[in-house]
Amino acid sequence: MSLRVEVRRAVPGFTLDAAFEAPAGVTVLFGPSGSGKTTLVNAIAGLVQPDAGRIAVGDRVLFDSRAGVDVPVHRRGLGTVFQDARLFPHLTVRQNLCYGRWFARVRQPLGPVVEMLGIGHLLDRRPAALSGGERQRVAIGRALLSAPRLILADEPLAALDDARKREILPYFERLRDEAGVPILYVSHNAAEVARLATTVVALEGGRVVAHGPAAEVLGDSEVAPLGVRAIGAVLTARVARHHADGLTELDAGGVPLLLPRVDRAIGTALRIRIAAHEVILSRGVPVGLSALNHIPGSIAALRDGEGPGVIVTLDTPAGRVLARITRRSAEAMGLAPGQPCVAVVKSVAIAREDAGG
Amino acid sequence: MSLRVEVRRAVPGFTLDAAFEAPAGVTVLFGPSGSGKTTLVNAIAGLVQPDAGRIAVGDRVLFDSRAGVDVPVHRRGLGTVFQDARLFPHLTVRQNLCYGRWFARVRQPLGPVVEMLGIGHLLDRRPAALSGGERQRVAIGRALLSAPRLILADEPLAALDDARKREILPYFERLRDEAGVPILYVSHNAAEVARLATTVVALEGGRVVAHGPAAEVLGDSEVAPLGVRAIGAVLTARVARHHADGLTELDAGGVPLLLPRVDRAIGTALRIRIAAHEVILSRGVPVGLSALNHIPGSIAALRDGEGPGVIVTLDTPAGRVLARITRRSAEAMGLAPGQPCVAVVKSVAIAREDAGG
Amino acid sequence: AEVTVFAAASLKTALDKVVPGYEAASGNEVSVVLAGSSALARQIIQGAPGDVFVSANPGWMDEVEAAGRLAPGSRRDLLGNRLVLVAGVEGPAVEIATAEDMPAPAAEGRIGMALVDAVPAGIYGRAALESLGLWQDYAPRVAQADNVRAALALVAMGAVPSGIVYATDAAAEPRVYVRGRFAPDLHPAIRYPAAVLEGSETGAGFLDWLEGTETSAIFDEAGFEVID
Amino acid sequence: MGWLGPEATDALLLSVKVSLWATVVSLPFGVLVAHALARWSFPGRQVLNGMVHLPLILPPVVTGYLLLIGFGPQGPLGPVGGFFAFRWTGAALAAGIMAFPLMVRAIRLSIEAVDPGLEDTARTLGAARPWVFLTVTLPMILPGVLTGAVLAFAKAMGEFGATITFVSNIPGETQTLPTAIYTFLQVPGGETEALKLVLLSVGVAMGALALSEWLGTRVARRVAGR
Amino acid sequence: MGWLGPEATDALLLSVKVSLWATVVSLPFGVLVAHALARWSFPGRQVLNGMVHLPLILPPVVTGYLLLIGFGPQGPLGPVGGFFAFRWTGAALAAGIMAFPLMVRAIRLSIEAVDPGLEDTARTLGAARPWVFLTVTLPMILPGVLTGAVLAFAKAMGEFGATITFVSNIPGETQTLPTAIYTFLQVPGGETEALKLVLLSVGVAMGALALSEWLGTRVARRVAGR
Ligand SMILES: Nc1ncnc2c1ncn2[C@@H]1O[C@H](COP(=O)(O)OP(=O)(O)OP(=O)(O)O)[C@@H](O)[C@H]1O
Ligand SMILES: Nc1ncnc2c1ncn2[C@@H]1O[C@H](COP(=O)(O)OP(=O)(O)OP(=O)(O)O)[C@@H](O)[C@H]1O
Ligand code: MOO
Ligand SMILES: [Mg+2]
Ligand SMILES: [Mg+2]
Repeated sequence: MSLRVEVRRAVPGFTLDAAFEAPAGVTVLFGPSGSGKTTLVNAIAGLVQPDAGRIAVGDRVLFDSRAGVDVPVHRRGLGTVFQDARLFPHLTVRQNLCYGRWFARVRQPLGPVVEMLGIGHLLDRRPAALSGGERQRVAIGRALLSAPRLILADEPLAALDDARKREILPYFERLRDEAGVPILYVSHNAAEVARLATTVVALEGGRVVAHGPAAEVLGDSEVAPLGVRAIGAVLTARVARHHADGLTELDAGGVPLLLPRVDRAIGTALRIRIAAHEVILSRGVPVGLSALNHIPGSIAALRDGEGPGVIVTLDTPAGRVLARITRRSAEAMGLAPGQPCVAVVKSVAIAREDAGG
Repeated sequence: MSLRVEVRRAVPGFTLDAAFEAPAGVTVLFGPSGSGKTTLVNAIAGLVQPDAGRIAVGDRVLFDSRAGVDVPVHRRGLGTVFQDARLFPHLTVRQNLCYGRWFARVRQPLGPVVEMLGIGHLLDRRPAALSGGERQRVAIGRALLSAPRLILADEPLAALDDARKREILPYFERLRDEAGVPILYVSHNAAEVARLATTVVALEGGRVVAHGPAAEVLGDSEVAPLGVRAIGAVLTARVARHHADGLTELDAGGVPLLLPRVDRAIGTALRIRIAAHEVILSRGVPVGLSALNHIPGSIAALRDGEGPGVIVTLDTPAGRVLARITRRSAEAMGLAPGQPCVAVVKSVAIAREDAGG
Repeated sequence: AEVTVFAAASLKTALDKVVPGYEAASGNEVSVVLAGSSALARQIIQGAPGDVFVSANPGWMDEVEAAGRLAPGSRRDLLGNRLVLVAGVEGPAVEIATAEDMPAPAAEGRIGMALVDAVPAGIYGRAALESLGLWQDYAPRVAQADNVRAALALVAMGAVPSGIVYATDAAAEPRVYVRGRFAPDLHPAIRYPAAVLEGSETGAGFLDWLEGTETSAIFDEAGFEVID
Repeated sequence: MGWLGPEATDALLLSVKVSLWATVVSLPFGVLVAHALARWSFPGRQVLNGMVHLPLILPPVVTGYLLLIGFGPQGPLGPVGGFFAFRWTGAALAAGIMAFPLMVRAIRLSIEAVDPGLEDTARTLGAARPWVFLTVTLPMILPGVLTGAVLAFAKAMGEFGATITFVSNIPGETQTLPTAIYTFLQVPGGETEALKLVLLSVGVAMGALALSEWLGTRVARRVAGR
Repeated sequence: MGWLGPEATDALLLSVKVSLWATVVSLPFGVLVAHALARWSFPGRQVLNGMVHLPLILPPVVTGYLLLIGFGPQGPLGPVGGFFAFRWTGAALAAGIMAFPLMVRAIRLSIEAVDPGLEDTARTLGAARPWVFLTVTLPMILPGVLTGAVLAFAKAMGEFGATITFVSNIPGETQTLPTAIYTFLQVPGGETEALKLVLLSVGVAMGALALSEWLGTRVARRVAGR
């Protein structure tokens, strides 16, 4: 099931004019504040009417200005999580959670969601007695329990602390991988984008400035929509072994990669992200270093980055790897296209947060 | 001017019982969702009355349950920025900004604040026509313009994108360094904490679980209040040179450190943070590596971390440096206390975001 | 000079005709204040600035007198009235002296009357029915309005088949038919007392004019009994 | 209630009955009309708004007359006139109509205070508009509805002009407290009796008011979750 | 206004004057009382609330009677009685008192809808409570205040019972449209004249209502920044 969006809407001082296709998986929508992300999400939800355009989820046309289709909001079968939690103040947390379930095609059990979100002790409270983060967690649970065909999440984790973010992200991943529910996810956070995104859509001033599979958009050193720090490669790897010392070995095109235990069955395909700024390049295979992962390859391109940096693209058996190093280092090392080179990555630098299944 | 807080307040299901002293500079209050940060901020602002305690800014007692002092909210002279922007919906952005100024002792000019926050084009709009991030920026400006004696910021940047965060953080720094206004800053974000914090107060379940100068609390491998990824060392360094290739050289206790250009005068003292998970250890001085920064030292301690990791504390001329590596690497390298060892840090890994003045 | 006349509201039509003549003759300006007798009486007792009071009810005039608000010796009974039975359907008018005389429309459905314990027309009507020995019978069927005009309106609009009102009201309402006249001895005499209010300089002149022959004709035409 | 005398007791009980019915029956309409005025846009919205307010603007007697004409044998509503004419039901109708603008205004204001974002959210969660209304809007406006209901009840307890004009004063059927009070005020020396009834009526309405304040605070606290 | 006749014209102008004064003068008190009831807690709050609602509960005639006695020569308010007794000012007083509960309720509901968080924020920015009220609360409740004012005006235009009982029905001084209507209804054949006045009164009040709806939408849009 895929989402196809083509929307035009003008308000004084701002025009949204965006078209993109979001295949199954998570499509992350990002862009600076005021670029129209929320407006776009609202248009898909049916809460604002586009001046013109077409919105379809799979075969189901939700809106089509030419055909005169405009499916009512409650029939769209979308789960939304807004920037502000928008909990129903008169209902307890439990009742808030069950709200969408009443109307849902499928009644999921409350338990797993409640546990995953760590809100079991809050069930009988009312929203006013929750902290900001608690509120947002309940809102996420409420949307999940409505068994939606598409989830629209407008910065759902913005108000959460890192520990909670790490707890909740896997659930979005599971949704993506298991339930096949497409997710349109607005986020400012590079780690979230890299971890979740199947497809990336970058908005700026109401227009799509970059759009494509996450690996491409994020791995393209020319498109740095999240800022320099977000550049990185997304690789596909399989779980090869679980070691006794708590490390998991992945096989990325024949290159072994070690990272802290990943609870996935052997053989599972994973996507991992290696941020360009965390890669150290070495002319030979380094010795006596604490970093465990060495990915040999050859330099495909050298491109000047922002400031004093250079972005080096390495072709390796595991796929394209990007490294951001200083121009000074590049010169000192005499790097040039075609040269062999080893990407050194600390095992723990391929952080769990940046590795998603 | 320092803030002294000693507050007890119980509501059903939650008791806040916290005491700390915040010297001049930025005191970052952090802790998981629901730990009582907002409640504490509200108590200082005078918006909730503690059951008992004492709150003083410098010589000025704002609240003292024993002495019966309870300065009215509007006399406390505090600037607040709340999680939700709380702009006045009936006023334009300009009027919102000027609101606190009407009552302020000092009338700051609007211009610099407006420019810094990038809200010049919004001045005549009303809050309802702003995006979430735009709203938060206006709220920050409004608080700044009220010329407060103390700024209370409850996750002021949570709703902002990275680019905006990077733009606004320096203003908080400037406030801290130039205006001498103490800031109590609630944040979940490790980078923000490291960059801004002079003092760190960690709350959990309404209690202070860690408290002290930022360098100590963040550099203590036993206190990992922000989660494993937040462990790191905070070092003090001076700006030594600005190189022509865009790098700035710092002098940290004799050790040269290179990082992308820092716009500070030569001789300025800076605090930089080296996250433990970004440090690679090497037995000798490495050659042929793109990482420019090598900090030699000797191992002070090896401590088992979470999961398959080990945290290595290194005594170096620059100060204590922490490294988080895998147990496998530690064993393979035969690391033991007393041994010499080099911390390898990519120049760009000491990111601007993590370096503060 | 000005003359302020406090008068029971039911006198409006007649007074409207009387006033221009008086104004022309005397050069005084007249202001007629119309309301229920009870309201007017209370206001006069509380010091309302007036010159003449014409009440539809001797009881309220007594109250005003007891409060010392009347010019001594100025009180007199100005007018009298008759009670009639009206109905929405046409038919001959009979004199009612006994219960058997009651016309057919009164035998069924509700009977519109003014409040039988409070408003003069209602009080007189109830007295008449009691004298006829019909009260027990009729009481449950009585629809009491807050004034006699409203009672008449009930009949005029067909909401009730019959009603007991003053002859003066019946005369001016084309949609109702007088079907019976109650014998005057069935109830206490219907009297409209009038008096000059204490301290008034112009009141006496107007009151005298009210008793003049010109006005008598007007009152007579309106259906009142002019009392000499 | 021996000290009251049987007529006054009847009047009291009748007043309470009439006012309760007037309030309860008109409440759903009040909520509906308030919702329509606050959130829908349709042709004739202004006309509806004006009509709702008419009883407030007109002297009560005129409203009573209009009802009398409307439900009279020749009136457009003549066919159902029998149900109301000279019966307590008519008194309830008159009281309900007189109180309607108060009820609608109170409810409307509280509907306008509900964040439309919450209603939007409920819709995205699958609730059709009527469901949104029942499960989100209505519970959130309960304090306003309560206010509207109590205002209407209090007004109904005091309604006199329209009631007596429409259904007259028939002891035990349409003689409410206000008509009884009026009756006493019409006769010299009746003030003491009238005062007794006034106190009675004030007592009942104040009781309702206090109850509503108490309930309102509780409901508001529940709704706001405080 | 020739077709109206001088008396009716007088009554119309007087009604508008009386209603405007009643509304304008009572508005500050209405806002104050509404704010007190919505946001302060003090002993006697319930009593104040009850007193404000009394005119709604009491039959208007009783209210008028109480005013008559209260401002009478022997009444507790006798000293200022001269200012009100049987003058248009008294009519305005009666109308204002009768309309007061409506005004207070409308304003109170809108105050209760204001997020206290905004008021808190204003306080942290240095505004003392009165300033907070003037600069934050009041602008935000303007639609409610407007509603309250127009309700009060409409009610004042229709007020009859209390007015005629308190200040009588003196042409040119206290004869308002409703009392004039009453007068016409007292005489046979007066219905046509009465109807004319009714239409007039309805026209004025509806005009005010429409104006307020229009203004209210504008103010609300401004306040919500939409
Ligand atoms: N009702 C409105 N009238 C005028 N402009 C509006 C209105 N609503 C939104 N805008 C403008 O539309 C633009 C897009 O807003 P939107 O809320 O979609 O941004 P966003 O990308 O979600 O930002 P953020 O990351 O800050 O939430 C902004 O410039 C905003 O000022
Ligand atoms: N009115 C209340 N009644 C009961 N409990 C409350 C009330 N207000 C807050 N709490 C509880 O107090 C605790 C602290 O809340 P607080 O808002 O201070 O947390 P926080 O640290 O700011 O969280 P977050 O990071 O999510 O904003 C929470 O457990 C919350 O549930
Ligand atoms: O004028 Mo009266 O007092 O209704 O009989
Ligand atoms: Mg947004
Ligand atoms: Mg908080």
